[in-house]
Amino acid sequence: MKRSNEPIFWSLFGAGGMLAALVGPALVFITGIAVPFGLVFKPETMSYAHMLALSQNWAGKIFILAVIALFLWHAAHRIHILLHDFGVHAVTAVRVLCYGGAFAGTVIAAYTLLMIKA
Amino acid sequence: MADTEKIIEIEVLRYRPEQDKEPVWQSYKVPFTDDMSVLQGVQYIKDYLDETVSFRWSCRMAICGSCGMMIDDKPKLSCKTFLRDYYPGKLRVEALKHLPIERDLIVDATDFITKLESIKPYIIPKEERTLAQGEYLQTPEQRDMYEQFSSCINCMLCYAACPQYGLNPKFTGPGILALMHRYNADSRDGGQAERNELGYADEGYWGCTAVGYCSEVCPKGVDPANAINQNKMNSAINYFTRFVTPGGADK
Amino acid sequence: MSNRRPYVRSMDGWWKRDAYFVSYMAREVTSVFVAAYAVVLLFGLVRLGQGEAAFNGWLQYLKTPWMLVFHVIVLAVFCYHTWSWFKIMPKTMPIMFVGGKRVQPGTITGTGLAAAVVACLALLFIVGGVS
Amino acid sequence: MEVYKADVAIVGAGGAGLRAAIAVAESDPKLKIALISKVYPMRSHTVAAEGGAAAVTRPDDSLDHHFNDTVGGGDWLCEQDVVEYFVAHAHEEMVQMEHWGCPWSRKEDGHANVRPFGGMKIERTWFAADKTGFHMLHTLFQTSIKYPSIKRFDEHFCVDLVVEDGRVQGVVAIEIATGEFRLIQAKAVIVATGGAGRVFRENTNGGIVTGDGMALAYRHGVPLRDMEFMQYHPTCMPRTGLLFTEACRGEGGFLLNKDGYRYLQDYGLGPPEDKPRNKFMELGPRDRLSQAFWHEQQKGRTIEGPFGSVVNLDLRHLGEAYLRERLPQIYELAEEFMGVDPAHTPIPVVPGVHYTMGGILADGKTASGLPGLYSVGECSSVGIHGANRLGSNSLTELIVFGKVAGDEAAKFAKATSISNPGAIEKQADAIQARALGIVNKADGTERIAVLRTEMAKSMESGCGIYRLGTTMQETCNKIDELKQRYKKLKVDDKSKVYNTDWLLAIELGYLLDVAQVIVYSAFNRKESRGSHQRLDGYEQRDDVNYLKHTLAYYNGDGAPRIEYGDVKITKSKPGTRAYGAAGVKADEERKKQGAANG
Ligand SMILES: Cc1cc2nc3c(=O)[nH]c(=O)nc-3n(C[C@H](O)[C@H](O)[C@H](O)COP(=O)(O)OP(=O)(O)OC[C@H]3O[C@@H](n4cnc5c(N)ncnc54)[C@H](O)[C@@H]3O)c2cc1C
Ligand code: SF4
Ligand code: F3S
Ligand code: FES
Repeated sequence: MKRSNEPIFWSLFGAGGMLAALVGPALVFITGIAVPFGLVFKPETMSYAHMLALSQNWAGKIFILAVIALFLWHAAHRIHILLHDFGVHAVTAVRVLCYGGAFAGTVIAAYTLLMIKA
Repeated sequence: MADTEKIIEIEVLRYRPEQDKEPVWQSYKVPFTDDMSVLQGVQYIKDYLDETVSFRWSCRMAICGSCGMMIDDKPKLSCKTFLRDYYPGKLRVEALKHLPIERDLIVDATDFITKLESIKPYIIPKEERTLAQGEYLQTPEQRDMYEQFSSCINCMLCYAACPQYGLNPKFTGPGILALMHRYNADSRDGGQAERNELGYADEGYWGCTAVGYCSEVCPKGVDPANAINQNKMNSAINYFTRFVTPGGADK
Repeated sequence: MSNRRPYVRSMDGWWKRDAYFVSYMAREVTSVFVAAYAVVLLFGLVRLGQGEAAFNGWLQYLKTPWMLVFHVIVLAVFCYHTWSWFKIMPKTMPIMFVGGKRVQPGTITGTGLAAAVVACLALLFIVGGVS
Repeated sequence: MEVYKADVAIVGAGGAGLRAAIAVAESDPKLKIALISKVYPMRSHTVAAEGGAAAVTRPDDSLDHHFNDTVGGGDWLCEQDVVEYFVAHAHEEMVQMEHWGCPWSRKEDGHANVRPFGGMKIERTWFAADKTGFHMLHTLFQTSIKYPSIKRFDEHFCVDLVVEDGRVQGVVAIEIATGEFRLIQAKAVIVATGGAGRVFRENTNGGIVTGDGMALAYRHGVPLRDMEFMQYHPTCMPRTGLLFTEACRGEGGFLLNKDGYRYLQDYGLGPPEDKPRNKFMELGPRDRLSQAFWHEQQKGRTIEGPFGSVVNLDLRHLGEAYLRERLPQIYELAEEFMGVDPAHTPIPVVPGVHYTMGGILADGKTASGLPGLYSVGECSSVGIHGANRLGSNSLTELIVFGKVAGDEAAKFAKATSISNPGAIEKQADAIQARALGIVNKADGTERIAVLRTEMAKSMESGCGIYRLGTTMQETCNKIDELKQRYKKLKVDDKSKVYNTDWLLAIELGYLLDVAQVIVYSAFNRKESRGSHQRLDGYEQRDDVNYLKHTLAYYNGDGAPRIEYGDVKITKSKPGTRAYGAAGVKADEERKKQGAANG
C-alpha cells in the first residue's frame, strides 16, 4: 500500500492547531478587540512604530510568520477535510485550493517580512 | 410473570432484497417486562408476530458481537439495550449504518472480515520460543499496554459510528485499526514494520479525522480513536526520519 | 446466480444525523474562522510593509463595528477550538502510567487547558509589559 | 451444486474447530482444509466462557491431583486413560495459546497466573480476566488467518454429512447469504459444533448452541454417549439464564439463602470459612451446588420475588475495586441487566442449564465408529467429563483434543482418497431436496416457536436437577409427540437471502433429536450419579448395574435404542465422592488404602 503524504500536512495542521489552542484566544482579544477599542492596553501597543520594531527583529519575524502561516496551514487542512465531509470529492481541486492558498499566504508573509529591513 | 405487561411499539427497517426495492419501516406492538432487552423485543416479533423479520444474535450477554443495530439512530448492542428505556415512546431499529444492508437488520460484514484478515492479526514473534521453554514473560504492565485493544468483540458499532468509513469504505476503519495496534503494542510481537505499511497509508491511520464517535459507542471500552490517533505521531516521525534512521525506511 | 442485492444507504446530510456529528462539524468549521483571522493578520503585515499610512489604514479598519463583531465571534470560536483541541488530545497520546496508575483522559485534557490559560495570560502580560 | 474439494472438512469454528484446523494446517501445509461455521468464527459460543482453563502449573500441584479431581468430579464415569492423556497435555497447550498471543492474566514476575475453581484441589485455572473464552477464541481465530491452507466457509449452515461407501466423504452446507447449497467433499470430517443447551429453557448458552453436529452424527448411526448428564450451573441470572462465572466464588463470593445463611454447609460441603477453600463450600462441584439450591427451595428457604425463587450470590465483602479488576464483566452484567451493584447488593441467582457432558461417541483420539468422522469439543464425548464436568476442564479440552482431532484427521485424509464422486454428488442433491422440503412444504400448520417452547418446558420439568420416572415418562411422550408435530411445521419465510426462519426450522429438528436422546437416556439410568439425580427409589449410585456409559442409537421415527458400554478404569477405583471436610477424610482413606495395596 502506498505511504500517505498526510504527515506533511498533518504536522503543519497540528502545529497550527496547538499554537491556536494555546495562544489563539489571547491573540484575538489583543489584536481584534482590546487594542483597537482601547481596552486594557495602552493605545500605542500596536502602533506602526511598535509593529515595525517587532517585525524588524528575528524573533518577532518568526513569531509573526508562525502565527500567520501555521494558522493558515491548520485551517487549510481542516477546510480540506470539511469539504470532503460535505461530500465534495474533487480531491485534487480541493487540495490545490486549500493547500495552495496556505502556501500563497506563507510566501506573501515571508516575502513581506524579508523585505522589512532593520 | 410477576410485573404487569406493558406494550411498546417497535418500528423495524425492513429490507427483503427479493421483494423490496428499498428499505421500508414496519411497526409492531410488543408486550414487554422491565428486564427485557431490545433483542428480546425483536425476538418476540420473530417468534409470534412475523417470522420473516431477520437479525443476527447469539450470546445475549454482549460478548459475541452479533447483535449490533441502530436503535433510535444510535449504534448499540441490542442485547444490552433495554426496552424500558424507550417506554412509553416507541423505538426504531435499523441495520447498522455505513454498511450495506443484506436483509432487514443484517448487514453485509464481508468488508470488515476482509480487512481483519489483511492486517496480520497474529503474533509475529520478536524472538522465537519453543513450547519447552515455556511462556513468554510479560509483566502486568506490559499486558496493560494492549489489553484494552484486545477486548474488541468485532461488533462493528464503531463502523456504524464513523462517518469517514461511511464516506469512504476503503478506510480500514476503527475496530480493525485498533486490532492492528493491539498486536503492535504487544511486547511479544515484532511485526510492527510489516503492519505499518497499511497503517501509514491513506487507508490506514490517515483515513481517520479524529471524529472520536467510534470510541463513544464502543461497548467494550476499546477506544479505537486512541489506537489510531496515537499512531499518527509515529507515522509522521517515521515519514520524516525514514531516510536518516537505520531501518527507518521500512516500506 | 445470486439473489443478494445489498442496499447501500446514502450519506447525504449525515452531519445532521447525530448531535455528536454536529459538534464534530462545529469543531471543523472553526478552521474557517482561523483562516479568516490569519488573513486579517496577513493583510496587516502587508500593510505594515507598505509604510505607516497604509498600516494606519488597516488599524482604522479594525475599529469598524463590523470588525468588532467579527473579532468577538472569532474569539468565541478560538475558545471553542482550544476546548475541543484538548478534548481530543487524550486520543492522540499513547497509554501512559505515572506511579503505576494509568493517566486518565480527563487529566490530559485538564493539563492542556491549564497550559492554554497560562500561555494566554503570559502573552497578555508580555504585551502589556512591553507597551 | 457448487463443489469444493477439501482434504479435511471441519464443521464448527469455535475453540475446538479452530484448534483442529490449525493442527491440520501445521501437520501438513499441503492439506486443504474447509472450515465451516454457521456464524463468523468469533461469534461461536466459546466466546462466552468466562472463568478459565485448567492445567497443572504450580510446583505443589501434580498431574495425579488433576486426574483425581476430574475423575472423582465425574463420579467415576470418565475414561481414565483419556483423562490421563488430557491432564498430561494441558499445560503445553496453554503455553501454545500464550505463544499465539492469548492475553493470559499475569503475575508480577511475568508468568501466567492461576486461580482456584470449583472441584479443583489446587489452583490451576489459567484465566484472562473474566473473558477467558473470548480471548482464547479470538486468539485462535486470528492465528488461524496465518495459514493459507485453511479456507473458511463463514455463515455456512451444515445440513448433513455425506456418507458413501461406509465412510464420511463430505458435508453439505447452505450459504446463508444466498440460500445456495454447497457440497464440501472431504476425506475426513471433524464435527466441532458445540453443545445442546438450547434444548432447555433457562440456560447459559447462546442461540446457536442447538446440538446440530450431535444430531447429524446420530442420524448416521453414531451413538450419542451419556447424554442424560446435563450440567446445571448454580449461579445464573433468573429468567435469561445468563451466567455469573464460577470465578465469582473462586474469588471469594458466598451463596446465601433468605436468612443470609451460607446454606451449603448443610449439604456436606462445610465447614464454612471466610476465605475460599478449594473443594469446600462455594468451591464444591456444580452438581452439588445446584442440588443444594433445589433442597433449599423445597424447605422454603429461597428468596421469592419478581424473578421466582432465587438465592443470593454475595460479593459485597470483596469491595468495588477488587471486583472491577477481577470480575469486570460480571460487574457490568449485574449492573446493566439487573440494576444490581454487586459491591453493595447481593446478586439474585438460580441454577441454569450450562453444559452437555455427553456427546458423539469418540475414542481417546476423537475418532468415531464411522470411518473418517471425528468429533471434538462440547459436541463430542471423548470421555473426560463423566457424569459431571469440572469448571475450566472444557476450554482445556477444546485445545488438547482439538489438536488431537486435527492430527488424526490429517493422518486419515492422507491415507485415503475420495471414492465415487458421482454418488457423492447425487447424495448431495438428495440432501438439498430434503432441506428445501422443509421450507417449501405447503400444508404446514405448526409454529416453530411454539414447538421449541413446549420442548424446552417439558425438558426442564422432566430432566431438571432432580428427576422422577413419572415426569421423565411424560417428557418422553411429549418429545415423541413434538417430533410428530414437527413434520407439520410451517415456515413463513420463503426467501433465499438470509432466511433465518428456515435455519431455525432445521435447528429445531436437531434439538428435538437431541432432546429425545437426553430424556430416554435419563429415563433408563436407574441410579443417581453426578448431574443425574433421581428421587424415585434410585437415590444412590449403583456401580453394580450402572458403572456404564449410556449409548443412544438412532432408530428412525421411533425412540432411540439405548445400550450400555464399559467404562475404562485405570488407576482410580470408584470411591465416595465427597467434598468439604468429608472430602478430606475420604482422600486420606484412599491414600491409606493405596499404601496398603502397595
Ligand atoms: C457462559 C459459559 C461459560 C463457560 N465458561 C467456561 C469456563 O470458564 N471454563 C471452561 O472450561 N468452560 C466453560 N464453558 C464451556 C465451554 O465454553 C464450552 O464447552 C466450549 O466453549 C465449547 O466449544 P466448542 O468449540 O465445542 O463449541 P462452540 O464454541 O459452541 O462452537 C460451535 C461451532 O460450531 C458451529 N456450528 C454449529 N452448528 C453448525 C452447523 N449446523 N453448521 C455449521 N456450523 C455449525 C458454530 O457456528 C460454532 O462455530 C462455558 C460455557 C458457557 C456457555
Ligand atoms: S472497537 Fe468496539 S465498537 Fe468497534 S468493533 Fe470493536 S468492540 Fe465493536
Ligand atoms: S469515528 Fe472515525 S474518523 Fe477516526 S476517531 Fe473514530 S475512526
Ligand atoms: S447477542 Fe451476542 S453481543 Fe448481543
